[in-house]
Amino acid sequence: MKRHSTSTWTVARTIASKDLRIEWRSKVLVNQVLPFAAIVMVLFAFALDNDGILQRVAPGLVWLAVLFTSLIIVQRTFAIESADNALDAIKVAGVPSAGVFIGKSVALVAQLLLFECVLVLLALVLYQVHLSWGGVVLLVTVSVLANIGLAAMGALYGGLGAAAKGRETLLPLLLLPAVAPVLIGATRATESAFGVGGASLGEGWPWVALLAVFGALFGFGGTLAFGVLTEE
Amino acid sequence: MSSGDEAVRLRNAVVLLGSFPALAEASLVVERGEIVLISGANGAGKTTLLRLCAGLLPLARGEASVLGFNLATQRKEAQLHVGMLGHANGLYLDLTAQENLQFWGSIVGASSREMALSAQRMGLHSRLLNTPVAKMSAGQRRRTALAILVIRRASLWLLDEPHAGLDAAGRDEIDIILREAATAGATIIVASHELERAGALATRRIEVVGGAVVERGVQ
Amino acid sequence: MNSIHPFPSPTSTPTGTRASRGLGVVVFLGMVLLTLLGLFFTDEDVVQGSTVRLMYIHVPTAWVAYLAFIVTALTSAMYMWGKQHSLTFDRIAGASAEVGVIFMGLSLVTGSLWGRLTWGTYWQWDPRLTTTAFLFITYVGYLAVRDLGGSHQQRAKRSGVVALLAVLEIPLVHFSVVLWRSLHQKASVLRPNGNVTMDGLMLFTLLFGVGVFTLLFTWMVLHRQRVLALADAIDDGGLEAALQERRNENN
Amino acid sequence: MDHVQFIVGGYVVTFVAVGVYVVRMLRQARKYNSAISDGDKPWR
Repeated sequence: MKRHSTSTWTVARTIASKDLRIEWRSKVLVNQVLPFAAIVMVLFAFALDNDGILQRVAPGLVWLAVLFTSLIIVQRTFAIESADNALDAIKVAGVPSAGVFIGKSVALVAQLLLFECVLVLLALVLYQVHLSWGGVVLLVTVSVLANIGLAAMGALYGGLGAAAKGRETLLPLLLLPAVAPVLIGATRATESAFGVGGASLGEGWPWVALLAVFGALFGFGGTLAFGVLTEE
Repeated sequence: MSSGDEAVRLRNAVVLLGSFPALAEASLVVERGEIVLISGANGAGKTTLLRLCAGLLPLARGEASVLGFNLATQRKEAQLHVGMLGHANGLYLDLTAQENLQFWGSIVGASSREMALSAQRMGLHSRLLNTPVAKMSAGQRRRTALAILVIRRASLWLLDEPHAGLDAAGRDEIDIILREAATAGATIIVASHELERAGALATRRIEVVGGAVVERGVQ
Repeated sequence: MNSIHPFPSPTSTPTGTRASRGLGVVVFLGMVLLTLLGLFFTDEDVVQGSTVRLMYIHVPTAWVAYLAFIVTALTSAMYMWGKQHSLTFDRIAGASAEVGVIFMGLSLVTGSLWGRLTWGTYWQWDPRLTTTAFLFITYVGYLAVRDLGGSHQQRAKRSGVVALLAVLEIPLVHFSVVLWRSLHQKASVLRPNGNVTMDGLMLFTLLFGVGVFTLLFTWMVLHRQRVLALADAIDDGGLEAALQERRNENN
Repeated sequence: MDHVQFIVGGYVVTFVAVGVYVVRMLRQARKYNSAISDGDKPWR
């Protein structure tokens, strides 16, 4: 008659696939957030107004746009939960909070990856940067690792904001300083991938290690901390 | 906790919403298998009482245990056996009823047969099942939420105004489901304004006044 | 000169004790002496000239700021892993972070005044400066989390977790900023730390400043923590009144 | 002394900021104090 606790992994998988299905269905990301990211890239071009500079700073602009977009995506991923108070329903079910955290983070990683692909393509077109095949390999590695860090921190502080109702404005204040290492590491590595200022591919890989450490540390830390930050 | 026979035991429970004591030293014992009707004015603390039993609100003072689990220390264990239907339905509006059911089926480990049965019971036929929740009426959403509640197979059911927004057929269906659950051994606590309908079900009535529990006798 | 009297008459403060009053007097006299030493009694530096006088307050404020965040981290850990989950530790953590934010702000201000005189600009993207700015924002965020509301225990748990996360964040921020600068900083700025030769009195003044500011920090946290305890007690006392009022709804 | 406004300014800013904080803190303490019995002040 009675149910048993579902495993953390089942919960994580269920939550992640549910989130992605909702995004696929609602098209909010594609119809609203993606155009936002694109216009940010275009506005950067107006603000800087010089082809030479744009080419030089393209990697930084791509990752700044990712960072701003991630704020919106994180807020959106918790808005889904609070629209009809599904967050409460999940809590009442006694679901392991580590599973919720991992599920939310995995879905965020996937969404961020989509945005990075589009933003890099835009940079190739709008800012006239070049990308070799070796650069693609580096860029994909960088993106995946950077996303793990971004998503973990985003899910953690986004969850805190959602639990403390009406205080969603806390997210940028907590998230942006914390993910500075991701911005620095990913930007420098992307400079190598784009070959900006004569940077070679080899210079990019040490930054990958920084991103990996960051992702591992906060992926793990977030799994432990999420329950405390979001419950009661 | 001493006795496993009690579904709910509150002793001088205080629950704060901000600095407001929504429950002010409420005491209540509910035996297993009872169907308890909670009445009371708006703001008396009915919803807070249910949310405390569901482990959604922390206890500021006093003692609270549910199904033998101390809510202060064994909240997650208690929650595995508690199902709640609150004012909100807890559904994902962009997903269909079927997808919502499947999500919960996967979370709680229900078989697809069980989900289909439950959907059928709540009158969710196949066309409705494939409608996004956002396009459903209030009553249809309520039925979907109830279907999910049924597959939770909880030992303690907490319902906050379950009849709200339902048509006559839906209301009858709720009554039948609650009776069945009680027969199967579940304990049910219902907060409702509709005293005659819910009262017919109940084995006992209590009233919440000013954040405290007042017994209104056995039916 | 700096004639702002930092401490109102200590005899009438409800959070004071005999010991804290004594400490307060020592701190006040120490501050006066530090000011005299820093502005008048010490000589100008051979390299830096008079700007070295800013160092006597800049270095101590920066030191106290970092000390404050170490205290916050330690007391947060003591709250989290202590058997009793004592709110005193949580309040010390909060008081220390608050005082730390003030001193970090001051060290950024005095540091940029010094930078204007030495580098010719208020701001350099120097790793230490950049990390300090990030630390400042991080703890402003921490204080915002303390303000979220809920029960005292909930506040303590949440902010404790955020403080411990910050302890993980800061070394990573610092490390990545150092790496960033070491690869990109082509022009070399004047790095006075390496070639300053301090005479005995100057060195004494600097160390004396660090000592006095550490005592000031202790005094401020001691009092602030007691004020927070009073505030918590008022909250709890308000509960009794609110419960009584709620009971009266019965009739 | 060169740059006297910068140097004295640095000292003044520091002492004023600390002073304002301390005065506000102690004023708050006095306000709260009347509402709390000495039993809730373990340092007494």
